[in-house]
Amino acid sequence: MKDLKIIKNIEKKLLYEMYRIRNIEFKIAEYYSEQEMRCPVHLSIGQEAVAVGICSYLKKSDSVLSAHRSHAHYVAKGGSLEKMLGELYGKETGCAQGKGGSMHLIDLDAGFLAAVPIVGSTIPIAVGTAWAKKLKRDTSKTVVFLGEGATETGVFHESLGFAALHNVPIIFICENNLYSVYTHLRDRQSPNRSLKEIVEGHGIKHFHGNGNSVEDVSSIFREGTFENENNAPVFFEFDTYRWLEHCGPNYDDHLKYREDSEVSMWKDRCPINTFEKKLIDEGILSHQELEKYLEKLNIEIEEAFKKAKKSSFLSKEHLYEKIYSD
Amino acid sequence: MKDLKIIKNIEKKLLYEMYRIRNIEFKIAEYYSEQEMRCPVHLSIGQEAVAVGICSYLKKSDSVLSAHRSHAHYVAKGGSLEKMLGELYGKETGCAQGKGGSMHLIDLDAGFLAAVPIVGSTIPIAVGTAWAKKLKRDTSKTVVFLGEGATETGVFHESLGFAALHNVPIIFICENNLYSVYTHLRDRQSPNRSLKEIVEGHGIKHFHGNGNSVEDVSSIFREGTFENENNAPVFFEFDTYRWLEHCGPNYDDHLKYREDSEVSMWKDRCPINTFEKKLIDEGILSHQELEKYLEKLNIEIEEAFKKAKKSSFLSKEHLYEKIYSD
Amino acid sequence: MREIKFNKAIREATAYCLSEDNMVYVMGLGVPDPKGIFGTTENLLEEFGPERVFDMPIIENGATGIAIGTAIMGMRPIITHQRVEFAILSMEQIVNQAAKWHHMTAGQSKIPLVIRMIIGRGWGQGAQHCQSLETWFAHIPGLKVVSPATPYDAKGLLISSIKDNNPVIFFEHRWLHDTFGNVPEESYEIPLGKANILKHGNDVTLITYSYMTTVSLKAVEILNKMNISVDLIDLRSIKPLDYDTIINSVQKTKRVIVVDNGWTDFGVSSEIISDIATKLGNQLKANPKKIGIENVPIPSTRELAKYCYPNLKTIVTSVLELFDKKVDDAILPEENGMPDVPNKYFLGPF
Amino acid sequence: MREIKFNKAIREATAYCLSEDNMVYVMGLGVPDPKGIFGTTENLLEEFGPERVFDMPIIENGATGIAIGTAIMGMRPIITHQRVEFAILSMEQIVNQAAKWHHMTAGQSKIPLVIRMIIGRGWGQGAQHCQSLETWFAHIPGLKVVSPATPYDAKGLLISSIKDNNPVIFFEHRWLHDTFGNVPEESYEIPLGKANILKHGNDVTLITYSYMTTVSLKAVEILNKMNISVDLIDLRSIKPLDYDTIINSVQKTKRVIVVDNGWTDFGVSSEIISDIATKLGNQLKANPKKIGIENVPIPSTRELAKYCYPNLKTIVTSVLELFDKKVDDAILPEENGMPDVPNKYFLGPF
Ligand SMILES: Cc1ncc(C[n+]2csc(CCOP(=O)(O)OP(=O)(O)O)c2C)c(N)n1
Ligand SMILES: Cc1ncc(C[n+]2csc(CCOP(=O)(O)OP(=O)(O)O)c2C)c(N)n1
Ligand SMILES: [Mg+2]
Ligand SMILES: [Mg+2]
Repeated sequence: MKDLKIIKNIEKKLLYEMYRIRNIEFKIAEYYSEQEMRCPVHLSIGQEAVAVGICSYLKKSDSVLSAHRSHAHYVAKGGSLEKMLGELYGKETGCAQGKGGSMHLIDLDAGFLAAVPIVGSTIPIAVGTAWAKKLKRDTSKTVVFLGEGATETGVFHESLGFAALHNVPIIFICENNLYSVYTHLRDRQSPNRSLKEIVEGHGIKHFHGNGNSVEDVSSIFREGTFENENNAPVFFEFDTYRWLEHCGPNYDDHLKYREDSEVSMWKDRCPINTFEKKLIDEGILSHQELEKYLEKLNIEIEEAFKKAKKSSFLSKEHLYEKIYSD
Repeated sequence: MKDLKIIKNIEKKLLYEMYRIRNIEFKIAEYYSEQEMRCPVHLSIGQEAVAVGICSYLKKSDSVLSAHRSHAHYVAKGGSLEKMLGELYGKETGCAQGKGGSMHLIDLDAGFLAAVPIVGSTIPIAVGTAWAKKLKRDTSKTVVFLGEGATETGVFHESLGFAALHNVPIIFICENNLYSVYTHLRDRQSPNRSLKEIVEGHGIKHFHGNGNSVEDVSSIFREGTFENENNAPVFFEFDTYRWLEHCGPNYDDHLKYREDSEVSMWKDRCPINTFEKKLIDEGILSHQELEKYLEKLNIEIEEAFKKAKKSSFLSKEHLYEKIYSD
Repeated sequence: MREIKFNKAIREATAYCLSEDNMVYVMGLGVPDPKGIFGTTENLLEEFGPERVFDMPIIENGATGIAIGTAIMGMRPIITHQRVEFAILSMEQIVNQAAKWHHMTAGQSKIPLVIRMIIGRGWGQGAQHCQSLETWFAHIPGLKVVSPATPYDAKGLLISSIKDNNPVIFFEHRWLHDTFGNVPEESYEIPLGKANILKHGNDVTLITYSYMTTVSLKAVEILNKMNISVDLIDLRSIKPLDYDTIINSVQKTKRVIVVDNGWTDFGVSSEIISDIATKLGNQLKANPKKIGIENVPIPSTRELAKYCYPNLKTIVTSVLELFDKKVDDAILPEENGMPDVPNKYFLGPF
Repeated sequence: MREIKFNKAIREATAYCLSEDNMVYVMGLGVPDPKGIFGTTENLLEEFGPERVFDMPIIENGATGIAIGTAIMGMRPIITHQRVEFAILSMEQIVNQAAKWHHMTAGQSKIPLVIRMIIGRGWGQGAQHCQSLETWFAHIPGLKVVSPATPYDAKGLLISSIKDNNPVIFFEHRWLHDTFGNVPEESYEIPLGKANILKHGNDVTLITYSYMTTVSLKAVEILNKMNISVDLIDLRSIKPLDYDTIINSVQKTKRVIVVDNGWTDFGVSSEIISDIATKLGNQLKANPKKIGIENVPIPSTRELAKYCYPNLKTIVTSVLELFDKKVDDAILPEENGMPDVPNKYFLGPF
């Protein structure tokens, strides 16, 4: 969305970016029932502040990797919307020509290197990416997004150990949304567990903040990365919440795996509403301005969908291509 | 060795058990060159105090699991010497009838459940063992021995997480001997790493002590297990040192992967010599008494070797047996 | 006999074993959650309590080791994996430890362990959520590998697997969970290591398993209409493989096609055909054939994924080729319009 | 041409690639240690420094992911595993990630990655230190699988593997490391995916790879003395498999035996024989045969382990059986007295 670049006011930019993610995601949810995006989708609604709070402070040349729930990270990092939707529709205009689907987004031009659905698997890959940069004296940053569930995996710990040992300049961003699929933290992690202590035990600095406040996220992120300019790995944990079902386009409150009060408490803490209210209260943004932005946004999104729907599929011979690289 | 049971004096028993392990191990080293023990051996010389300090306070009904370097644990837990040597010689009198070899010791009667050479692999298995006991309301203890190298593996962390979550009464004993094969800690773990912090971050109490002092080991062990009677997992880390090569019967000082001064420093801190001197100085033990014990020990060991050498091998049809259990 | 779904048959077998033997327990990501592993573990938690039915952290390798540890102590764990790909993280424990434990300990310990792995195609899953790696496990001495095709078999084979004293890898194709079939209410066992001859015929032997059995059954109907009579063998177990039943059938028909449920290179079908060739090669009237999944990483987009899988037409055509006949398209029923869903009720998202 | 050992050929190939392309690096447990992975990485650290040649913590899965990450960034990692069993911990990264990455990204990224895995028998290793799992990797689209039998091939195939832009699994049989052979000093490449016909003959095709090639070479000599002429095919690569060379040879000889380097059930030999059967089954003069490792967990004790492996006599006997002949023991050379060591200089401990 070109317009963002000329919005001087950084606060507005943060809000607009969050809106952009949310409206894209809701539009995916809406069109999903047409049965034309035929792949699993893990939507990011409710968690926009982390993606935006981090990625707004990254350069294009910085790299991001993510996992199954990657739409927000992809969009916030500047990944092409048309290519993302093309991918969800399985079309050749998709960022992986439809070969990947929602769980395998990639936009190398935007510095979005990879996302894969095996929990934990991009963590070492991201460490390797950051490490290669260090070896090549490339000072751009590498950020990997992961869920709190991923911190349970063995490979997470292996990756932290290696990053600390070799002083790999990797930035870990953990979005703690309390759930792994339908399973609450309490059924997966001991009440005596402290992620901070584990991370620091590995020898890596740990920062923690409110993942529903885009301001908190970005100020903590800037503070933490400053502290770690000389190549040390650094770890950020942000508390946030997913609104819709783990996978798919719907609310799943009827399943009752989480309390209604918990859901509504987190919705009250909506990263967009709270920030929007603040900007309006402080006179930084007017309702009219916002409306205008949202209208344009809406058009952008609808056009990207139209394009994705209209595009063609790859033809059969592509199935056998690029299994091996020349 | 029956005699140990009637030695009322616990200090003497500790010393004798350490001697027993060391003399068995040196005898294995001596006979290894005859090329009749045709399997890899990872000897425990230098690390006897940990095995003895722990196992002397275990009951027969308690369970122990170990890894590649398991002779000391097996012997200290009361595993049959004849069966161990039989196993090293590949004979049907071996504890696994020769099918396992040195890296797969087992003596169910003695509560020595398993040892396997894949680093880290018995850690979750031991957690499972302890957990099954809890579910079955069996209050006997479960101890797993591991090297500090094993704390690098992903599965180590996965196991700690699960043990903390389910309050599994597992006792982890980490022997930190500074090396993983020829590789020093510094090449594998960040100087900023703290195993204590990691373990406690998982929600598990961590105790640390001098692994070359059998008294320290056992007093810390007793203190720690008392603290954790109500099923909580507990972690002990002991500093110690391996004298011989990682795998095989020889010294390997010529390889120069470790400083001579480091080796000799640790030999000066020999767990047996220091403790023996103390017992003699304090008048608890006389030279004559010790001599007498060592003579008997020598005979026991020689006879076990003789028996192992004399025993037969399994015949061919056993190759195809017990692949599946009925 | 009453008809129930495959997923309910799995649940029934599990519930039966849980109630019959209190050493049995079920552990896996999502086991007690509202979706209950595609409906296969629904309400088991409520029925048997949290010591018998429970979730786990995302620790596939650790959990497998933990299950092995409990098995050594006499328990009978069932682990579930919603995708075979997650189980790949636990290959070390499965292959180095569980498979070899009984032999390594000279029979002193045993590992009664069932690992349920869900395999198969669907709805834009992409390369990491649809593999079928049966052949990996079948390569390993000490493992048993089971793969039911019908609700009846699902129940009987799962009960046998749970009662078996060895590690059993139990493969469930995702597209079978919603299929219906006759299933007795009472418990029964189907022996592991024995194939099932589903249709008897003299002209050709068709060997398959899992989801491809359901497609092959339809193929046989069509072939019968064309006067080709088929021995249809559903393997049920992939290891031990029932070589005898296969050989007896091929000795009779002298023609054979294997429909693989996975990639054909170095796959299950390769083992079957090589065994037939070494024993009966010179008696065959036509060269044996294998068909199965195209040897490529499966793309997410349905438009490419659809070319990866054999279907009714592929099977019928391949059989006819053995007789130098061509398929008459008129005789083939309309294919399900969308080849990325198991039935028309499926609406995503996974 | 000068003779050097297999392990030195590996080292030479590695050193050449390290010096030629500063994107190449070597990582693995023990890589810079005094034993240098059976001598294959000796002094590389001294020569190329710690940013190019280094050890790692015991994190097989993590390290593989890390290597993949560097490969995405244009580096060319070589990972070593002293036993294939340790690599099992990294199957997830190898199979879900590395193998599929290029295809999944529609060709936008590539993973030039060599994973050296040491396989094979020896000195009481027991069930967890001697497996040969080539067939697992060969089953996976997107991987290449290479397995040299001679020092010459080791050098040429390793250079090609490092220069290849795909993940290559490079299998080294432990008993080959100390074998001698002619190896040019200069660099050269041997194409991946092409088999090598080591001996030409008309009566029978013998197909094998890795260590079993060295045993088969001796078998061919003996068979020649008995007037049986043999096409001996050393596969060199297991994936892509050189089906053409195999089929051409068998079309000529009409008899074939595959000597597997691993377990025969669901193994490499199954794939080869099934391919031949589907294409040439009805032209063979005798049923094809496979021999290989007994399908059991390998015991530690040499007295049982020795029955697990095919040897010179097994191969000769099997070939002769195709001609309804029996082996004359007199013609067989004395076997190495101790079947658990590669040569008489081997004194343990691993
Ligand atoms: C290794 C592995 N095990 C299980 C799964 C199934 N799975 C998909 S997403 C997910 C939850 C991950 O939770 P978290 O990391 O917190 O991310 P979130 O979904 O909350 O964003 C699980 C268990 C998987 N993809 N990979
Ligand atoms: C998963 C795995 N990787 C590598 C090895 C090779 N290996 C055998 S023992 C060992 C060192 C283990 O070090 P530590 O746990 O400290 O035990 P120690 O030998 O010092 O007693 C290694 C790396 C292995 N056995 N398993
Ligand atoms: Mg989460
Ligand atoms: Mg150590």
